[in-house]
Amino acid sequence: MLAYTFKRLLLAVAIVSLAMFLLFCMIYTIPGDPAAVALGPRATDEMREALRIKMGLDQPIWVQFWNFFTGAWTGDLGNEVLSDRPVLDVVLEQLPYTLALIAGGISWSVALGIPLGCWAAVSRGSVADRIVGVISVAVIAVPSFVIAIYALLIFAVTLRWLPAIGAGEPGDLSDQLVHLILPSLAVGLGWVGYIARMVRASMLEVLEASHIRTARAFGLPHRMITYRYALTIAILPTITLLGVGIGQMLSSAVFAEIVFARPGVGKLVYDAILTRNFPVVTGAVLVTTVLFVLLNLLADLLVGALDPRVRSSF
Amino acid sequence: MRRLLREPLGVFGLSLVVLVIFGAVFADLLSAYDPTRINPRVRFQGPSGDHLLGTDQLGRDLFSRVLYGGRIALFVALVSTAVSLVIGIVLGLIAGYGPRWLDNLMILLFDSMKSFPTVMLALALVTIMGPSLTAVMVVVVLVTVPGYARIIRTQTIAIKTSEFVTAAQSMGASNGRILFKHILPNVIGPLVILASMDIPVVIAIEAGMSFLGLGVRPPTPSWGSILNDGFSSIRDTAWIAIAGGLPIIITTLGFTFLGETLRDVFDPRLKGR
Amino acid sequence: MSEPILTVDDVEVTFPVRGIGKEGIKGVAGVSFDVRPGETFALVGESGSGKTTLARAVNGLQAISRGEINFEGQRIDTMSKAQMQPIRRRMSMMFQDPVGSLSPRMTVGDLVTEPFRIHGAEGRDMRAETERLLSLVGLPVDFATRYPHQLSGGQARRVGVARAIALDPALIIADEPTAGLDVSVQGEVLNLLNDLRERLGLAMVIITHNLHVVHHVADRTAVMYLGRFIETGETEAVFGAPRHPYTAALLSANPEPDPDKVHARISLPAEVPSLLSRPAGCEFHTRCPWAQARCSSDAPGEVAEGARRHRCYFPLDPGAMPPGMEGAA
Amino acid sequence: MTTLAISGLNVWFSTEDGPLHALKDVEFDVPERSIVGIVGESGCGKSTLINAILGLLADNGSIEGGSIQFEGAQDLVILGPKEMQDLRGPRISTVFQDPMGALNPVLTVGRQMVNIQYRDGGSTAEKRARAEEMLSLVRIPDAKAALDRYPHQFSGGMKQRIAIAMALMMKPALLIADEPTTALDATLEVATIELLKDLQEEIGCSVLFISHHLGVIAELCDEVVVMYAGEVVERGSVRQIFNDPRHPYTVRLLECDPARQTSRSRNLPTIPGEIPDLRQRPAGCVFAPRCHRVHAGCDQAQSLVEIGEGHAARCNLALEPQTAEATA
Repeated sequence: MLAYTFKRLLLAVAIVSLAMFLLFCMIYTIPGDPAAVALGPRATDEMREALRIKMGLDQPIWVQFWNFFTGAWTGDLGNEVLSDRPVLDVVLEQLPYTLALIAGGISWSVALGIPLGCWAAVSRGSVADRIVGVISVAVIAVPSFVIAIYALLIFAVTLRWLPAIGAGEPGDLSDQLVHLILPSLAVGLGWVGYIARMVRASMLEVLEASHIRTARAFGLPHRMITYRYALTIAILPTITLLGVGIGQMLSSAVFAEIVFARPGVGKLVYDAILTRNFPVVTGAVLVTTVLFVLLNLLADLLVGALDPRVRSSF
Repeated sequence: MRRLLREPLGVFGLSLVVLVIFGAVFADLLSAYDPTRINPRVRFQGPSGDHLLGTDQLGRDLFSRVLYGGRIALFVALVSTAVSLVIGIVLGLIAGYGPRWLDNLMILLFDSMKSFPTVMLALALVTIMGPSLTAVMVVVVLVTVPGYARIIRTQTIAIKTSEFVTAAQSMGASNGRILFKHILPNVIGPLVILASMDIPVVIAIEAGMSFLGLGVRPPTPSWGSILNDGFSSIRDTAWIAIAGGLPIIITTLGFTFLGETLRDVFDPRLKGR
Repeated sequence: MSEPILTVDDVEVTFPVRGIGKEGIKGVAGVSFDVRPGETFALVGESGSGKTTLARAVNGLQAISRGEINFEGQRIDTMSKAQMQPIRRRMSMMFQDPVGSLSPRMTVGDLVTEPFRIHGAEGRDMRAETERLLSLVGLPVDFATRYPHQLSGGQARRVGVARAIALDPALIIADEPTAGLDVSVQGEVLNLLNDLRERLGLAMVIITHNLHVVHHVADRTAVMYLGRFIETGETEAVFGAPRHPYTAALLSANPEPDPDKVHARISLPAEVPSLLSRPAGCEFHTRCPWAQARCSSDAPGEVAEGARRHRCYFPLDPGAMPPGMEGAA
Repeated sequence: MTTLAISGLNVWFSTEDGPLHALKDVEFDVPERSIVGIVGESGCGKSTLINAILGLLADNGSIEGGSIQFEGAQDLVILGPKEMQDLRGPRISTVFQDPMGALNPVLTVGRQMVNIQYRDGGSTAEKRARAEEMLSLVRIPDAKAALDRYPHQFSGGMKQRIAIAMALMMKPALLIADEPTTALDATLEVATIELLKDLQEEIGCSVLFISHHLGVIAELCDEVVVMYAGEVVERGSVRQIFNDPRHPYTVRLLECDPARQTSRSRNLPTIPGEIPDLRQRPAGCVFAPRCHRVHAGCDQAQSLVEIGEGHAARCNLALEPQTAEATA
């Protein structure tokens, strides 16, 4: 298990490094002088030159990359152009809102998806199974921002049941939770479908396995077979899927934050792009990437811890 | 095909898809209005006999904008999916059949590509390229290629040790023959079905980027930009948002239901992917 | 007696093991044999004995770490892929799974003519070749348009045979030719192979775990255990009076379809050791009922007795039973 | 008392290409404390028969008529799922072919063996002790430590022995063994058969043993049922079947086994032709298209003809002894 953890960790570091490299290449290919772009048309030549030196743009490319790379690993993502605050602080300030949103999305998808998938698998071929199938496919298909806008239109604008904008009063937990319901539903609804389908498919696969036939042949109770023999195995691919899904939920979170005017990393990046605040863009992209890789790593390790076959094969 | 028509869900999906394609192809015949013509006298008009879906803040006819927006969506979906498929197949075959180190390197590259959340990637890319249809397509290709390449790679690795490939090797078949005669025909079917099921994802990316103002430039109509127009005035003129969202829902549902049924009919092994 | 068509001399196959300083696993550990034209040579052993690895090495699908393989007077183990190409026309291999060894998206017609396409014999009339080959293996000509999954195990095996003989090879290596086939079909395949061997003068190497099959089809037999030949010789002689305890145990372990038969069985304790931890001395001593002190320390070399060879310090006399079991017979 | 008495059992499957008659008029008994072997080639209906007995037929399969009397008291055909579940395990247990897949990969062997005893009262410690005892009975070395290991940590032969231990732990009246040795090597196969025989005598249960390996059947079984295309074509004591077969299929099947041929021959006997499509059963004898003794009477449906004590064959020539002419 230790070797497995180490191996996964090393892989995560490699992926983040490579992602940094790709990101650097992207920044480098931005047409025009970043300093000029950052300062706008009214800046003087001296101002631009000063900023160029400050941003290290006068150095050779590999030095620039090395500075960027070492800076990124030590948490130095540069400073914001206008306020000159460290980008990391700016991003970390917004991160909790996004994390709350994603946690809300995961809660929706797990709380609804696993029971639905399980139910569909057990009552395979029935009307219930078909309905669950169609609904899960449908919620996967419709893009999250359309769900966000329609949810806003129905529940906030027309019915006025739930608040439309913002993240709620700071310090007021119940207000914050109420403000979280619609955005997290928009983030998580598609994943209810994904999880339900995945659980159903892997449940059906496991229920076909010969060890389940053995368990039936020993007359073990239906509940024990379904939940202790089958679901414990069927849940494993779901965990991996959720790990990957965090990335897509991060994407959906960007839309949810914009539609519901919530603070968060997505909103931060979007605003930064509109104001051409590039250090914030790269910084936020890097932070979310690291977050994504870390959560993926966590999912893999969880699967490793739950599955004795994975545990001993490394 | 006959089996597809026996599945009610497949028939439903197929009719939605046909409807969308029909609307896009015959947009100029179906609508009396130029989708980009600004007419300040008819701003913010609700749906009526004149304007089936109403008009937007510039007085443009929403029905004709929706139809022309379909052209953009379908164009992006078809072209970029085809490009992704070709790149994905080539990279996947190389990774799966080539030397071990190259495989490891490519997997690392695919994983890094996938570790950027889609929207973050799109945002970063648009920062570089500026908003355009090309940027949308590049994003789609970057987002989908790693997945396709991985599937092809996994399948190739599974198949390259199978007995029929070993048998071909033992007869002295060349690498090219093994790749294209023995491996490719066995991996391409599932991939094409999976790619067709990705069409809704591609449409969502195009609409999403246009919604954020990072895709198609105004005044060219796109479902995403209509949705954005509607979103700005959602409290007063809800029909604009509905007009922008409805075609997205119809198209994604249609392609998904159709793709699901096709997959079940042609390749039941892929169920649940 | 004619010159051997295939000579395998002290061949070793090593699989790398991950980890620094670890030695590789020896899948095949120093094996020598030869096969003469028109002869059927059988490799017998349980799973993990290395018989398939050895066959793959002979066919050039698996690199060898020591020894020499000569085929029709040419050394083939050092050949490049391009140099092997003409050899592949003369030596063909059949694989275990009758259906799985046929490419699923190709028709039977494409499959049986694939050898011609590979070896640039495009000038031939493919239709005529398909008909010739299918009738040679006893399949109707209209099978040419079928796909592998539409064939039964026996029919798929016949297609495999047709592919193997397409280019008039001198040697066929058949890995478990009867695996996955019903008893009533096994005979068909074996008869077909034997018939072709006689008609075309082929040499054959048959790999199998089924001793009864070996008894009927093989001229000579080699018994493998943990990657070594522990006994080799004329099939009748080996089966009639095994010299190595493992051969004896294997033969006695074979349940016979005769309810009146009284079994004098040599039972073997424990299971086959892992290749990762090869026992010292004689590799069979951990399970051998006759094992003595010497067997666990020194590895016995190969002893030749006329046309037979074995690796045992204390070879058995006919009808021998393990100590303590003598009365049972 | 008869442990299992099957009579007139018919099983149908609905398939996309029409209904499939998988088992037709299957009829045989498993007497108390005896081992009955079922022989047949692929497609003969062996697995369907097991699933029908266990009440585990696939959703598209159904039993249409017939009865499966268990211990003279219950008809398994009409038993509800709950009662059936109560029988599986304590009264009827099963060992399957694939030792690799038969055990749950994410639960320890001990956990699985304790779970099987869920019906019994008593502490987990007692159940573990019972499991340990069973494991040592099937000669698993260091049984106590084995309880805490996962299935993938055992070799194939050991896994199959663990499966046998699990099957016999509740001292069932009937053990169904579905090709339990097919996946094992020859030396392990023999050891497993001997173990099975010893345990059967010790526990005093009946065994329904399915195999395509004639040698294993001959060695282990008291009685033999020969199946072909979903029908019982012949049944009798092991000596009757092997020494005096009366159905042409049995005769040919025995001939085909290279082990039955004493003299070494390069030309092995075969049965030409293939099993018929069970969606279109021939009106007469199912074996007629491949039979070497086919004659005018074969286009009529055949019934089981009694030949002697417990010996019957589904052939209208059953009363004539089969001669060596078959080989011609």
